[in-house]
Amino acid sequence: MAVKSSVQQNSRAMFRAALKRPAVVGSLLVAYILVAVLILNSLDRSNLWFPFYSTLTFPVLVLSPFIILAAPVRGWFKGVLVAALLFLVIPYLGMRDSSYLELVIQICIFAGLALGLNIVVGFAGLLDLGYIAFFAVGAYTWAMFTSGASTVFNINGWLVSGSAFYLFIFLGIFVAAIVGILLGLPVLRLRGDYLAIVTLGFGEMIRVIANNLDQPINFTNGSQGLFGVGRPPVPFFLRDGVLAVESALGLSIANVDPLSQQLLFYFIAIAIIGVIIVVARRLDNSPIGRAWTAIREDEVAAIAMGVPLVRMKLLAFATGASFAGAIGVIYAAKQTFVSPESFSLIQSISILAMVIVGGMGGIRGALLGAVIVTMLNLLVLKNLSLQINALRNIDFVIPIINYHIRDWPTQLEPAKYERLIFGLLLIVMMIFRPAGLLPEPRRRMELQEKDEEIVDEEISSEAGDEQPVVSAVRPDAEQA
Amino acid sequence: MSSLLDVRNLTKKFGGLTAVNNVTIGIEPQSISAIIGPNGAGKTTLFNLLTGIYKPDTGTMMFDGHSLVGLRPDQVNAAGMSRTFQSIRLFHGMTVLENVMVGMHSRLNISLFNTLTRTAGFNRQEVHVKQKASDLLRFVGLAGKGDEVSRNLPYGDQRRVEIARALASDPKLILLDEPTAGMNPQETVDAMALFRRVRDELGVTVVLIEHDMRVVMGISEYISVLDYGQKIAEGTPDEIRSNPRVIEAYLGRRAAGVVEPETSAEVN
Amino acid sequence: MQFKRLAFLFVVAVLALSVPLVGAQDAKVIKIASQSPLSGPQSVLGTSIRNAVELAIEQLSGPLVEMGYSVEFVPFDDQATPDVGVANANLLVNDAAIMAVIGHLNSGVAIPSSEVYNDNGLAMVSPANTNVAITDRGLPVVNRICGRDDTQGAAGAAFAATLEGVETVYVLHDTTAYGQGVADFFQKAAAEQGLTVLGFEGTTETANFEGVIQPILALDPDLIYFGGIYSQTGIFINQARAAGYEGLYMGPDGFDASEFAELAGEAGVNTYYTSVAAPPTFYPAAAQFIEDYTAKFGEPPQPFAAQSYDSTGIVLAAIQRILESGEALTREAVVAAVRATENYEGITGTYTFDDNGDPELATYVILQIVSSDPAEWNENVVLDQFLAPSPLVAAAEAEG
Amino acid sequence: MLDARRSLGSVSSPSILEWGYRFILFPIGQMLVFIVGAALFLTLLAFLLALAFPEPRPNIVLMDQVNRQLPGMIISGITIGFVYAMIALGYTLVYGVLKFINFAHSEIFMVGSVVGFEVMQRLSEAGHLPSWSPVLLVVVVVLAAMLASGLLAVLIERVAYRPLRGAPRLVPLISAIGISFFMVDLVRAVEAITRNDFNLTYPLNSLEWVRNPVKLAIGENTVNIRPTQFIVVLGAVVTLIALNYFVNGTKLGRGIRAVSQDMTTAGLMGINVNRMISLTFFVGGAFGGAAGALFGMNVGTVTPFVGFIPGIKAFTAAVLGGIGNVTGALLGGLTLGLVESFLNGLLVYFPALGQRYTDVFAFSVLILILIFRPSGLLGERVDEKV
Repeated sequence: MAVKSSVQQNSRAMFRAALKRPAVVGSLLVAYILVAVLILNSLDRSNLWFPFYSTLTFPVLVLSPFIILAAPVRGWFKGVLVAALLFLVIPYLGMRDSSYLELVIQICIFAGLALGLNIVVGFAGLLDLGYIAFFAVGAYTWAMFTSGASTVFNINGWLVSGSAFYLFIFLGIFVAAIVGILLGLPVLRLRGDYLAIVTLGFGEMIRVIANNLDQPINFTNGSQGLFGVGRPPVPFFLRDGVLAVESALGLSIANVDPLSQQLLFYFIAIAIIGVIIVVARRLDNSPIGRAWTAIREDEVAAIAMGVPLVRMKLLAFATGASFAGAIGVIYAAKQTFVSPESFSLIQSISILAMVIVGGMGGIRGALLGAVIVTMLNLLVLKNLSLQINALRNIDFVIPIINYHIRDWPTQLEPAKYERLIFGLLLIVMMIFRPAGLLPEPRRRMELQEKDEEIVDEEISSEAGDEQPVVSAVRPDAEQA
Repeated sequence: MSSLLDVRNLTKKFGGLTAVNNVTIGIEPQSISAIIGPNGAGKTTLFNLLTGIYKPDTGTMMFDGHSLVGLRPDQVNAAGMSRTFQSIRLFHGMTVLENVMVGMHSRLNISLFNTLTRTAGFNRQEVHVKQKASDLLRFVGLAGKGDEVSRNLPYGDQRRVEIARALASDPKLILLDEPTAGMNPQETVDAMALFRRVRDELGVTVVLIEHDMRVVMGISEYISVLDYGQKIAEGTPDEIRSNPRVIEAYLGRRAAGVVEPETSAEVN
Repeated sequence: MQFKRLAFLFVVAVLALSVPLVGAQDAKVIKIASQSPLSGPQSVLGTSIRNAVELAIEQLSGPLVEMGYSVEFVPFDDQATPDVGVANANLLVNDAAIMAVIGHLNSGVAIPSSEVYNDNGLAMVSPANTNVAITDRGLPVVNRICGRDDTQGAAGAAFAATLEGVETVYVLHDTTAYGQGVADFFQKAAAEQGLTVLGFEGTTETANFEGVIQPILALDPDLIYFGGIYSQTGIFINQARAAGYEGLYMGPDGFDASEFAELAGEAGVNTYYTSVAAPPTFYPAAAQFIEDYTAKFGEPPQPFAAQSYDSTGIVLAAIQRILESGEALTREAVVAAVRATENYEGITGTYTFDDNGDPELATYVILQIVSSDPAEWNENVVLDQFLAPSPLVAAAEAEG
Repeated sequence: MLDARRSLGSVSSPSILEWGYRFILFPIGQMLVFIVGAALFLTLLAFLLALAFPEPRPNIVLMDQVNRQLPGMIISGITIGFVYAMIALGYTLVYGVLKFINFAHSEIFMVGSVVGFEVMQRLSEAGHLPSWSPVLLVVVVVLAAMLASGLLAVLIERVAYRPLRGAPRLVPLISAIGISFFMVDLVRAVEAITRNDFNLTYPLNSLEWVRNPVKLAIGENTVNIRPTQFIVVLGAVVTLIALNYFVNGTKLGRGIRAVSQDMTTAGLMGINVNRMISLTFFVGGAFGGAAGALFGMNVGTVTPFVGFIPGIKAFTAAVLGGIGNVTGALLGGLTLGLVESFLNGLLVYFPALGQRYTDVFAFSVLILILIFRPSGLLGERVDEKV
């Protein structure tokens, strides 16, 4: 017995030691990705269980960068793996099934928004409930100048061609940042909850204005929305590349042109996210980032230590807004349609949820939040409905309990309850992982000292009475 | 003889309560001064007025030849006056070193372009900032504790971090608000030595609010006494010790057993 | 901790692979998808679209089944949100068995989603999108069997001008692409007909219309036109009458739901509405549809349900034609066959598509509500009806 | 009136007169002052507007229109204003105690309106409606909604907020958003299964007394005041007075105030903090429920989605008045209701703007007020003591 258990212990220790060796972990990672790709490659939509398998496997693949980055392997190896994933694996899967590409582009769009909001809420601690407005500004900036709707731009022939797209990304950044500063200037001296309601108001105002700027002069085509928004031209080498891959791998791609277009958006989105990540990291790791953290922790102390509060808050607001502006331009071009409906309060809230689910204040956290929430909405819950529907179509019977899926009432179809499931997940998440899935180290520390935190929070959020609470709990803070 | 800080006829009212009433104080360069007075005397309010957190109703404040009236707290800090807080207000989630680095903000060349492109100048500055913050931590006696999260430090060390943070902006004058509150006798002695070194080695003028008379009498060269928002006395420690009004303000009332009124405006 | 997670996920992946891929379906499956909001405030209408498609597949796929095919139904929830609609569109174009989409409810969702269908050559038939931009973009895959906002709004205005004592109108809309679109066309046509338009206002309010009503009472119009959907317009008239409004009330086909009677109560009686579908009394088949629908889903069908039924019927008939002709069943063929639909006899009318996908001749009827009892909704009186050609057909006629 | 922050002085048995003044006359007077003040101010603005733009559109004399619309605008503004105020109270009470925005409060309101419908519908199905007196009917419906919403609020606090107490501020916020999504779909599911429909119409049309509006002749115009508008205002006034008494006149109320001032100390003084928090949620929730039922009776039809807009507006009202301040919620609600009503009534005459800009202007008012009074109309100064 004793010998056996010691052998057991021994093997466990060996296993643990193996998990620390880069070579072992590295090959595990490669195997992991390969397995996921093989599964996805073997799946076919005609398969009854397709939704189930794709729901199980695709998230595993999309989440792998987070695992790769956390794994104890060399830096260059991580880089190679992530690059292979982004530039080989996902494009390949996208060629087989473009819905994966669409999903990843959507993830990138939301990731960009989450990273931008993370600067405002996570870094600087400013609760912004109207963040989607800047996204709208970016989207409209591009859409107004290319839409086929009868706007003042179209009538007067002020439209630009699709190749101006890259220029407009910069314009989107610029315009959104200006709007951010203009909105921020009057309100940034408001605190916490007041700022929240005012930004919420701004978000709604931008939407209402977009909805109504078809009169007296038609800028936005009002509630009808701007359709036929321009797209960047697909470079010939991309299309040729797709054709080459198609013939090399023996794939049969039904529509090369839309696929090349999607691939182009995919690469643009990846590039933008890359830039955003670099910018966010550099900001975080600089005097500006430290000033933001200081403001988040204690505004009064920060300003007394020489941090110009309003200027730094404006900078956070404008930076966050500019990310959303750039993403907005891409979104408008990808959707080819922009209407006020896309920029509702619910969207602002779901982006906030991404930031918080992932772990506020950290770049990886915001990315993870975006990946998870987007996949939940657009892949997992969708596929759940599809799976049940597929089973119903063949009158599937659950073996042991002998239940006919067909008997499941249509009123309870999962497709109808996506928000319910999402809401439930949010609650459960917050109760069991309140700091998010990948908490930023600072935040994690805060949570360890819960009791003190609430006391501090109260003081800083409440104006009226200051000291007594602290002195009641902290014996060494004697008042003379 | 020109004062570094020259406050005249400063008044601040909160509703019906005059927290600071027509106070005139001058602080000499390179001195260590103390402002004392019973609870609710208006000492912290005076600090808050000086550092721009409150706006005075009337009066002038000249610092190093410039008026402080109407300046924001960050501008006051940039002008060369820095402070600590009575209830320690460190950035609790940040490391000790980061706290001190934030204190340097007003002395840094901050440009979005440099930050994003990581120019050589930016990198040099970051190295310098880190170096200087470590130096300051060593100066206050916290060498090697830079990477600790500040909330995990013992109380006395947190006070030292606050002083290092305040010194980071190369101030001409530093305002210390009850810097030894809550310290044990040994820590208090060490702290007094630190204040002296701040003045002697760094040449920073020190003004402190203090209740501990051993500290006040032990290190200050000049003392102002506030009571009910008014200055009732000033002078050297010896003069203050024997001033009858001061004795009345402190001992008299306390001896008579009068409970001090809790005023809502003057907090700390 | 990170490594543990890593190892765990690896195990999950291996397990997933090791489970045999069971239950492959036979190849002769044809799938029809629907896209409509199944959750959120508009889910009443969206669910009704979905249900009607399901019913149509059940009832009308007989000929295909006889040819050895099984027809399956795949409903999608577009949440009335463009992003979700487009994401769904991308999902469903990748299922090669899906041959056509019936949808959407909201033009704002239909327009971007149809770009995806068009890119991938997937036929779409819309039962509900009356926005002019749906077909005016000239996409080969997009068809609709409902009327157009421009024609419907104009028809309403022409009729309003004939009503005795109507000189002033007040136009409201719900600020959506549908409601505002049709209200805008009504407003323009009304002005051309010589009516005075006292106001043109949008409101997103869904429950409390008191603020909206005040200026209407002060302006005292002869008729209110509300471009919107019954769930809003029914409540509105109820409150407006209670506040003392005594003029006439009119709206587009968004009024056409028995629920309107329930929401509006007595206040809704005598309301006029235009519709692109004649009531079931004109088409006995529709009465059967209502009966079957109610029996299957336990509730009466909503507006656009009958049109969804017909849309599905058109698609199934097109597929049947392809199979009968011996051609290969491809999406391309379906797109062409749907567009080539000629004189399809549905429960809501007879349909032929023009080159833009509009029905060549759409029936527009003007009805008046007779009772506050929802059960008597189908008794509503047809006051006027006419066939309006689609813009392409009208233009051709004008030339020829 | 409802000043939760007033000193914790004793409530030792005051004389009847004093009691009557403190808990009945004073609150009613305060409400009157708010209503009359806000209405007068807005009326003045409306007249100034009419003077500045005598004929904003051809054939429309703005002054005439203003005269014609004034009574109606004021009445509808007060009605919805009281609804906002009652919902805002729920936000503000919870904020006062926990310093956190209960975003799920709009769904508590919604549940109140749905429960109100269910009770009334069941009474109607049982044939009780015609025989019951209006007062009894309204009291039963409102009390049922209050009870349901109050208990729901307590449950939500137990499940979704209590485990998070002490977490960073945004965490309970997200949890509240989760609750909000969850509740909407849950109610929808229940109604879809039991009634196959979720447009829930109160069975009011069968009631004689509801159908007859009070016609009020003002000059040459008549204004219709609907009985349900009376019910909303009366119901709101009665419950608000009751709340005032509860918070300021009872021992439990004192406990709530103590907790809201300083949770730790209150706990040290032997007050059961958790119980007080539950109680606060119950009271706030009950108010939301009452508002929901009254709102439902007034507008006639409710849905599971009905909470969102009034919720946002009421939150705005709470902030406008000064969040955490109970009197402020009342003032904020009435102000917002009246501002909205006036905007709706007058923007129509400016063709370039129109009612669709009502929310833009309403939010602008809020932003302007916050810029000049950063903590709301009655909020305390934000000068932080250092």
